[in-house]
Amino acid sequence: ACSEKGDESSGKVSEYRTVYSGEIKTLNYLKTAEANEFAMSANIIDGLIEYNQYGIVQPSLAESWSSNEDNTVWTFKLREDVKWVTSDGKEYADVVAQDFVDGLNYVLDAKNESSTAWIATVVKNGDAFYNGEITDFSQVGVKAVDEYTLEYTLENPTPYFLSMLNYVCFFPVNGEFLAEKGESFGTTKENVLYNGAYVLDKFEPQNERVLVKNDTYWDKENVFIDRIRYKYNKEAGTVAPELFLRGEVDSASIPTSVIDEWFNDEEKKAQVRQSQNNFYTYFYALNFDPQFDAQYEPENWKVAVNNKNFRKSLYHALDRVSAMLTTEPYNPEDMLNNTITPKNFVDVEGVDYTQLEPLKNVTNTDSFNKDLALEFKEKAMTELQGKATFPVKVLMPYNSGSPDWANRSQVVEQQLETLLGADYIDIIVEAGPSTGFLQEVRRPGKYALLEANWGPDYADPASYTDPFTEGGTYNKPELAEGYTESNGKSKYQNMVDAAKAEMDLAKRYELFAQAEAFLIEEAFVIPYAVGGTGYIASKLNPFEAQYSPFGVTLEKFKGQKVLEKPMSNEEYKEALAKWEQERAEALAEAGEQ
Amino acid sequence: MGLYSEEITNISEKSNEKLFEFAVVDEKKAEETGYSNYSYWRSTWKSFLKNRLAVFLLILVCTIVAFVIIQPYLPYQKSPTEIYIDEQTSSQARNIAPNSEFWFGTNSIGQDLWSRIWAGTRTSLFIGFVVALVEVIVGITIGALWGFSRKLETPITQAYNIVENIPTTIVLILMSYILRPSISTIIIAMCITGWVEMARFIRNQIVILRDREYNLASKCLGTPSYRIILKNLLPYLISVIMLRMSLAIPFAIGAEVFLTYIGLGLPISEPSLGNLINEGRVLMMSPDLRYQLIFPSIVLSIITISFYIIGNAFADAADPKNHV
Amino acid sequence: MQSKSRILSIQNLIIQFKLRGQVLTAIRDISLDLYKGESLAIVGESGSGKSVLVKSIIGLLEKNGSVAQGRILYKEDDLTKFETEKDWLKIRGKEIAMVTQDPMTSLNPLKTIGKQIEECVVLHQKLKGKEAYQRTLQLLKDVGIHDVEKRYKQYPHEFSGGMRQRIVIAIAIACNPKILICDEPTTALDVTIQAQILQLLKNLQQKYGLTTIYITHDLGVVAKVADRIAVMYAGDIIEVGQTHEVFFNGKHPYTWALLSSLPQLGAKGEELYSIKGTPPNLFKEIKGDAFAPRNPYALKIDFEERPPFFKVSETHFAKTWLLHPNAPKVELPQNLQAFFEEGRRFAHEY
Amino acid sequence: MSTKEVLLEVKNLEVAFGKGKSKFQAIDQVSFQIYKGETFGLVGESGSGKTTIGRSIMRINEVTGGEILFHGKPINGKISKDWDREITQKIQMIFQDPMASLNERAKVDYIISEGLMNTKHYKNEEEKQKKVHDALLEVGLLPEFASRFPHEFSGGQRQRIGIARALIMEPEFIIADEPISALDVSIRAQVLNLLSNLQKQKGLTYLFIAHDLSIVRFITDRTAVIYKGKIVELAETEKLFANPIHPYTRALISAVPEPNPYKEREKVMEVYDPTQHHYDSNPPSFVEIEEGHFVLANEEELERYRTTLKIGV
Amino acid sequence: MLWYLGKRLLQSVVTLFIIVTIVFSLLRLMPEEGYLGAAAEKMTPEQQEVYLTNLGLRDPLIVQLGHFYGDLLQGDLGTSVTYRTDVPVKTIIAEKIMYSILFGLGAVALSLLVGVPLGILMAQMKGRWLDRLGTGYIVFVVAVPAAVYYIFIQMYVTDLFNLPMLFDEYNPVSWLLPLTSMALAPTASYAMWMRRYMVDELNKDYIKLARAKGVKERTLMFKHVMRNAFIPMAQYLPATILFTITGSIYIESLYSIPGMGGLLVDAIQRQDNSVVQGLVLIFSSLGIIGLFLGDLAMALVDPRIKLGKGESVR
Ligand SMILES: Nc1ncnc2c1ncn2[C@@H]1O[C@H](COP(=O)(O)OP(=O)(O)OP(=O)(O)O)[C@@H](O)[C@H]1O
Ligand SMILES: Nc1ncnc2c1ncn2[C@@H]1O[C@H](COP(=O)(O)OP(=O)(O)OP(=O)(O)O)[C@@H](O)[C@H]1O
Ligand SMILES: [Mg+2]
Ligand SMILES: [Mg+2]
Repeated sequence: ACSEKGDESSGKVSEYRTVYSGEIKTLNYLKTAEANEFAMSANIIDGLIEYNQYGIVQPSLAESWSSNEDNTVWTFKLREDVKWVTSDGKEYADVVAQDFVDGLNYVLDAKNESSTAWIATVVKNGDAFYNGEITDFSQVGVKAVDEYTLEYTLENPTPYFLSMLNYVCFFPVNGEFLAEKGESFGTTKENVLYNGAYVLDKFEPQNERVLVKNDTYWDKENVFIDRIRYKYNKEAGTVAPELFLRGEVDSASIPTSVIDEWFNDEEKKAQVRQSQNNFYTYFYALNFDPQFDAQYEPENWKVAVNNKNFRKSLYHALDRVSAMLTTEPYNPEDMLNNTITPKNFVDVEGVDYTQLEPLKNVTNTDSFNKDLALEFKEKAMTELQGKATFPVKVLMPYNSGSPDWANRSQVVEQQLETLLGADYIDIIVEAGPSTGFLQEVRRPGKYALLEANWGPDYADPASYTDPFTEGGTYNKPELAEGYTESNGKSKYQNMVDAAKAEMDLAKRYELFAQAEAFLIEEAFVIPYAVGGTGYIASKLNPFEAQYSPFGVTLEKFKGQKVLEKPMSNEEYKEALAKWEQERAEALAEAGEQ
Repeated sequence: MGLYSEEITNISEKSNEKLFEFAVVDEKKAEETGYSNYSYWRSTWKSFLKNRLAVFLLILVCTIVAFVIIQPYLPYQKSPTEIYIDEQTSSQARNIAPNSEFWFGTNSIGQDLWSRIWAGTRTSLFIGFVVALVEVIVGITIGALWGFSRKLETPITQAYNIVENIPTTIVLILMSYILRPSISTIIIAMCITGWVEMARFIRNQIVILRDREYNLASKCLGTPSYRIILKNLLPYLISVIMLRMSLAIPFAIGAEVFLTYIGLGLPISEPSLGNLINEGRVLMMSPDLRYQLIFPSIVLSIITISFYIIGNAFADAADPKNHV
Repeated sequence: MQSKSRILSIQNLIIQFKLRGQVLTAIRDISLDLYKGESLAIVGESGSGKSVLVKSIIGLLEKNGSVAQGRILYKEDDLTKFETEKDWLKIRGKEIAMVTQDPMTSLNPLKTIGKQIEECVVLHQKLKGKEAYQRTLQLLKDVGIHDVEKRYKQYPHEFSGGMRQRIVIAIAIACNPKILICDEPTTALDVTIQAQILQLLKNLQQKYGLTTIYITHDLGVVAKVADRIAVMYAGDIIEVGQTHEVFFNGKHPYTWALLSSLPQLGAKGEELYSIKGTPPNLFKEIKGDAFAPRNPYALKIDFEERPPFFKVSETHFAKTWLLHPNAPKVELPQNLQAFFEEGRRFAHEY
Repeated sequence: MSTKEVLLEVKNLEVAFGKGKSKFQAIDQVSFQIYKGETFGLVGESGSGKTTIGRSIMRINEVTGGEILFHGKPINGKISKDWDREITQKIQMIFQDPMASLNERAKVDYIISEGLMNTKHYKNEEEKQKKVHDALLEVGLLPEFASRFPHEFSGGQRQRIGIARALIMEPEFIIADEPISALDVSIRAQVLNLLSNLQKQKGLTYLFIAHDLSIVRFITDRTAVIYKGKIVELAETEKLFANPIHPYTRALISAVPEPNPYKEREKVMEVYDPTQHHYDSNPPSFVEIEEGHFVLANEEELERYRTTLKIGV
Repeated sequence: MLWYLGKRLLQSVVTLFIIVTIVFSLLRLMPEEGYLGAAAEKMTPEQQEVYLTNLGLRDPLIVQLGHFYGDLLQGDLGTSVTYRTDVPVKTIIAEKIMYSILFGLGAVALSLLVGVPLGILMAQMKGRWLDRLGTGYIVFVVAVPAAVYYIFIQMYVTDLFNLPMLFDEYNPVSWLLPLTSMALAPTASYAMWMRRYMVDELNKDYIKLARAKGVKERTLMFKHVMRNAFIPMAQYLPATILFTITGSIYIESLYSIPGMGGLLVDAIQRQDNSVVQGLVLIFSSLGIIGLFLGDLAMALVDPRIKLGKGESVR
C-alpha cells in the first residue's frame, strides 16, 4: 500500500517499509560475500545478465552474448546508454566494457580482500593473478574489445559460466571513480555509483536506509516500487510482527514461536504465509574423522560409523517431520528435502535434476522408516558385537546462538533415542560456541553427528557434490572404510571426478546424480531439509520477483509491486502451484531453443 | 521554692523507725546492676522480625528454595527437558495453554513449562548463590588486603582503576569464546567481573574501621594482621556483607538474563530463568502465548524482589541505630 | 535570689523512651524552677538524664522519647503540650537557645561560619542585608574572634575546636534568647581553652542578661560558672541548692561521693574515694532511692521508699532519708569534712 | 634520684608526619627518662604531641629521628625478633576511650586473652582460662564477665577490661594515654585507684598522659609539660606545681578549675603568649635549672627564671 | 591545583595505556574465524591465511601494538574491518555518539528532575505512603529484569497513547517513550541515593543545632540538608551520566535508536578489533574523566576538600 502518511500530492508513490536486524557493513559490492550486502547491491547495481521470474537467463546490461565451442571464451555485447549516477541522481558516466574489466581487476587484486574473488578465479590466470604469480592484469582472461564489447576467457570449459555472472565479483565499476575514492569506496552512499534500479537516498547503518527509484534506469518501466525503507531494529524478531499489525511496516517475518497465535486468529491468519524456500540444504553429517574428547568415545564411534547398517539405522530412524516442527509447525513436509541438491536447482530440458533416474527413487521416498530403522539396528548390533560398545555415544553439538537449532537438537535426541532405544545409542547434545562454531566444532571434527548446511555457487551440480570430496571440510566420507578403489581414491571421489569431466549436460548431470545417490544410499549423510525463512507477513508477491539460485538475483525488488494486502497462505500455495507449472513450461520452452 | 516544701510535711508520718537503720551494702551486687541483656544478634533478629513484609518474603524464599530442591521428586512432575507428544496429532504438544496436565502450559516445542520454570529457578538460584559466594569470598579477601595493608594499597588501587575501566562485555564475551556456554562458564564470567565492586566496597568499609582504636590496641598486643582482619574487622562487616550477598543474588540472576540476551547465556537445553525469559520475550507480542513470559518473569521477580527486600530489611535490622 | 522571678518551671516531669520494646524511664518525676538571670548547673554522671531534661525543654527529644507526665511551663505555654513544629518554632532559638556538646560536628560543614550565624540574626533579630552582616561581625568579635571579616567567609573545617565552640556560642547568642542552655560546652576542649570559653560564657551572660543552664559532670566547671546547682542521679534531681550550699554543705550521699572522688580531695599515694558499682538500669522500675545500692550510708528505708525533698535552707533541698529526723547521724569522711570546713572558712571571707 | 634505675629513655626523639611541603613536625627533639616504678606524667594541650610520643614508644608511629631505649636497648629501628616480641609483651598501652578501644564484636574473654594468644605464654587452654580469670579479678571484675560482650559494661568496667588486657601480658611498663578523660568523675576514681594499686603490687612503671592537671598532680611522680612538640618543663610533680617556671606551665596550672566556687570566681587566668620568646635570635635549650627540674629556655630567660625561682613565687 | 591536574592527567594516561594494551592483547585471543565473517565458509585455508596476514594479524603482538599506538598518536583510530568495512572508526563512533549523548543527557536530566525531588520527599516523609510508594518503585526497577519491563512498556504504552513503536529522529513524539524508559532506572537510583544521604545527613549533629536555632523544617531541608546530601551524589553523578550515555542496549534495540548501546557487543562479536579498541579507548577515557569530574565536583561543592597534593578524594 501507499504510505498512509503520504502527503505527496499524487498519493501514488509506492513505498515498501521493513525492519531488519542484520546490518550491512559495506556498500562495496566488489568486496562482500554477505547475503545482506548482496541484497543491497542487487538493487543498486546491474550485472551483465538477469533472470526472469521462472529462473531463465535474460539480458541485462549485456544485450546479447555468445561462447565458443568448448565454453572457454565468452563474448558480451553491452547495452548502450546505461548511466552511472551518483546518490543524488546526477549522471556521472556511461557504463562501458572497461568497467567490467576494472571490476574484475579490483576483485582479483588480493590486497582488496574481496570475499568473492575465489569465484572470479574461473577466468584465465585469475588464480595466478590473485596469488601474485602474474602482475600484469592484461594477461587475465577479461578484455574490453571495444567500448561495448566484453570478452572473458576462462581457465577451463565452463558451460554454466552465465550463472556466475550474477555474482558481485563480475559486476562493473567505474574505474576512475574507484581510483578517486580508494579505500573509502563503498563506505557511504556518496562513495558508490549506481546503475541499478535504485539509488540510495539514505544510508545510516544501524538506523535506516532508504532506496529510491533510479530515474535514469534503463529498464525503469519494470520498477514499480518507488521507495524502499529499511529501518534497523536489533529486536526485529520480537517487535516486527506487532509493527506489521500496526501498519508501521509492510513486511515482517513471524517467528515460529508465535506462528500459532497468528494462525489461530482469523484476522491475522489472512496476513501470514509461508516464505519461499531458498537453496541452502540441510543434512545430518556422520563424521568419519571424529576428533572429539575421549569422554565421548571417538574410537567407538568410528567403529560404529564405518558399519553401513549402523548408518542406515540412523538414516531411517530420523523423524524429520518432528524435527522440522520446531521451525515449521504447519507445513513441515514442504521444507523437507530427500537429497542434497534441492529441487528447482538445475534441470535437463524441464526435467528437474532431482527427478533424474539415479536420484528419482531417493527423492521420492521419505527416508524415515521405523521398521527399516529397527531392522538395521538389529543387523548392526549383531555385526558390531564385540567390536563396538553399546550404547554408542553420539556427540551432537549445536550452535548455541541459534535457539531453533537448540530446540531441534533436543527433539532429535529424544526422537532417535526413543525409537532406536537407549541400549543402542546415547545421543549427547552439546552446546557449541555461538561465534566461531565452524572453526571450533565442524572443521576440527569435534562431532559425531551434526546438522550442517550448504549453499550453491553456480548452476552446476558440482556445486553440491564438492563438499564431500577430498579436501572438503564436512564429514570426510573419503575416510569411510571399504570404499577405496584401485586408484587409491574413494569411490565417491571417482564418481564426482568422472562427472566433472563430462561436458555434455545431460550426461554430466546423470553422473552427478549417480554420485549423489551413492552418497545418500550409503548413508554418509542424512538429507534433511531446505532452507527457508519460515513464515512472513508481507505485502510483496514473491512470484513476481526474479528467480534464480545464484548470486544476488533473489534479492531484487525490480518487477515487484506492493500489494494492497498481504497474501494469505492459501493464496500463496495456489500461486506457488501455478508458478511451478508455468516454470516447468517456461523451462521446457527455453530448453528447446 | 514553694514547689518542694509540700512533700516534706506529709512524708515524715509515713516513716517507720525501724527502716532508719543502715543497710548492709554488698559491693559485688553493686557491680552487677549495670548488666543489660542486649545482644547484638538477638536484637538484629528481633528488629528484623518486626518487618512483617521481609519476614513473609524470607519464608517465601525459603519455601521456594525448598520447593525447588524437592520439586523433581514430587508426584506428577514432568521432566523439564522432555518433549511431550500430543496423542492425537502424534506431534509435539506445542504451545499448550496452562491446563490440568501442563500446569503452566508448554513451550514452543512441547516441553512442560511448570517443570522448566522450577528447573530454571534451580539453575538460576544456584548460579546466584555461587556467584554471590565467590564474589563475597574473593571480594572480602582482596578488599581486606586492599583496605588493610598500606603496602598493597597503591598497587591494588591501580589494578582496580584498570579492571574497573575495561568494559565488562569484553571480558564476558572473551570468556564465552574460551569456554563453552555452560553453567560454569557463566559463573566464571560473572565472578571475574563481579568481585571488583565487592572488593571496593569492603575496602571502603575497612578503611573506615581500620584506624579505630581497638585495632590499634590489637596491634599493640602484637596481634598479627590476619587475625586483626578476621576478628576485629570482619565481624563488623558481617551485616553489610550479608546485605551485599543478598543483593548479589538478584543481581546475578539479572546479569544472567542480560548475558542470555546478548547471546552468551546458557544453552537452551539447560533451562534457566534467563533463557526462559529470553525465549518468552519474543512471545510478548502474542496475547495467547504471553504466559510463557509471564510465569518465569513472575517467579524471577518474586525471587529478586524478595532477596532485595530481605537484604535491605536485614541491613536495617543490623544497624544498631535501629535497635529500637 | 528570692527577688528573682521564675522564668521556667518544670513540674513532675517524667520522660520515657521506647527502646527495643521496652520502656526506659530517663527522667523520673522531676520538678525544677529556673529563675530569671541566674545560671543553673546540672551535674550528674553520664546517663543520669541531664541532656534528656534539657532536650525536652526545646523539643528536641528523639522520636522514641515522650513526656509521660508533667508540665514544663514557660511564659503562658506548657511546653509538653507542644506538638507541631510550628509551636516549637516559637520557642527554639528565639526564647531558648542551646550550645551543644561537640563543636566538631555541630556546624554545617558546607556553609560559611558567617552565614550560619547570620541565619540566626536574620531569623530572630529580624535584621537584613548589611545590618545583619554587621551584627554578625559584631557577634564574632563578641566571642573573641579576630579578623572577623576574613573569618566570616571561612568554613568550619578551617577553625580549631575552641574556635568552633565559640562559633556555636555566637550562634546561640545571635538568636537573642532568654534562656541559654549549654550542654557540656567544654567537655571536648582542653583545660586552657575550657577556661577561656567559660569565661566568655560568663561575660556574655552578664552582658546580655541571660538565664543559663549548664550541664556538666565537672565540678570545677560548676564552681566557676554556676549560681545554683542541681545534682542528678538516675533521672532524678537528688539535691538542689546554691552553689556554695551544695559544695560545702551537701546533704545527699551521692553529692558527697561526687565531691570525695575529686582528686583535689585525695591524698597522694592513698586511695581516692570512689563510687562502687554501676548506675541503675533505667529499664527497671526503681524502688526507693536509686543510689541506695551503691550508697555506703544507705538506710533500709532507702530500699523501700523514695525519699522526698527535705529542705535544708530556703534555697537548698536534698532527697535523702538521712535528713529525716528519725535518721541516724552519719560521720563524714575526713577529707570531706576538711573540704566543708575550708568552704565555710571561705564563706566567711567573701 | 640519680640512683634510680632508668627503665625507658627517650633521646632527641623526632616525629614528623607527611612529606615535602605538608611535612609537619609533631615531635621535636624530645628527651626524657622514666625510672623504674615511677609514674611519669605528660601534660599539654590538645595536639601538642602527647599521644604521638606514646605511640612512638609503642612503635605504632614511625620515628624520624632520635632513639628510644628500653632497659638501655633501642626499641626503634631494626631490632631482633626476640627483642621485638619481648617489648611487645613488656610495654603495654591503655587507651583513652574505653568504648572505642574494645572490639565490640568479641567477647571479653577473647579481648583479654588476645595478647596471650600472640605470645603463647600459656601451656594449655586451662591455663589461659585461669590467666583470664585472674586478670579479671585483679581489676575488680567478676570472672563470669568473661563470656559477655563489652557493651554490657559501664564505662569504668570497660576501662578495667582494657587494663586487664594489658596486665595479662605481665608488662613492666604501661603507657596510659588519657585513660580517664572519657570517663565521668564518679568513675575516674575507680580507675585511678586501680592503676595505683596495680603499681604498688606489681612494681609497674607508667607513662601517664593527660591534660587534666589535677589528676596528673594526684597520680604522677614526675611530670613533663609539652607544648607544640617540645617539652618545655620537666620536674617532680609537686615541684612543678609549687614552682612552675615556664610561662606555659603557669598558664596551664592556672587554667585548672578548682572545685571551689569562691576561689574560682576570684581566680585570674594566666594567658600564655608564645610570641614572648625571642628564640630566633637566641635559641633555647633544655636545661636543668635545679636538681631534677628542667626547663626550655634561652640564656636570657634562664637568667630571669633563676631569679624568680630564688624568690619563689 | 594545576599540579594536581597535571598529576591526575598523567596517571590517567598511564591507566588508559594499560587498559588499551590489555584489551588489545585480549582481543588477539579471539578465534580467527571471526575475522573472516561469512566468507570463511568458502575460503581455502591459503586464502584465509593471506587475508589474515593482510589484516596484520600475523605480525608479532608488539609490532601490532606499535602500529596501533603509532596511528593513535596521529589521532587515527584506524578503520573498521568487519563491522563497516573501511569506514574510519572515528566516523562510526561519531555517528552514534550524538544520539547516545542526546538520549543519555535527556534521560539523566529527566531522572535527576524526578529522582532527586522524589528522594527528598521520601526522606522527608520517611515511613509514610510516599516513601513506601517510592521504595516500591525502586525495588521494582532494581529487581525486575529490565529486559522484561521495557518490552511491556513499549507494547502497552504505545498502544495506549497511540505512539509509534519505533524511534524516528524527526518525530519528537517518538523520543518520549525511549527517553522515559531509559530514565526509569537512574531515577530509581537517584531517588534511592538522595533519600539515603538525606536520612544520613538528618542524623548529624549540626542538624540538631540548626533545629535548636529555630530553623524551620522546610528551610532546614532545603538550605542545610539537601546540599550536603547532594555532595556524595555529586561525586558519582558524572560516572552515572557517562554510564547512561553509553546507552541501554535493550532500549536502543527495541526502539531502533541508532545509539552506542549495542555497538561494543556487536563489534566484539564481529571481532572488529579497531572498533573495539576505539570504543574501549573512549569508554575508558569517559570512565576516567568521570572519576576525575566526580572528584572535581566534590571539591567544588565541598569546601573541606582541596585538590592539592592529596590523593583522590575517594
Ligand atoms: N533516644 C533515646 N533512646 C533511648 N534511650 C535514650 C535516648 N536518649 C537518651 N536515652 C537514655 O536516657 C538516659 C539519660 O541520657 P542523657 O543523654 O540525658 O544522659 P546525660 O546525663 O546527658 O549523660 P552524658 O553526660 O553522657 O551526656 C540514658 O540512660 C540514655 O541511655
Ligand atoms: N597520623 C598522623 N598524620 C598526620 N598528623 C598527625 C598524625 N597523628 C598526629 N598528628 C598530628 O600531630 C600532632 C600531635 O598529635 P597528638 O595526637 O600526639 O596530640 P595529643 O597531644 O595527643 O593531643 P590530644 O590531647 O588531642 O590527644 C597533632 O597536631 C596532630 O594533628
Ligand atoms: Mg549528655
Ligand atoms: Mg592524644
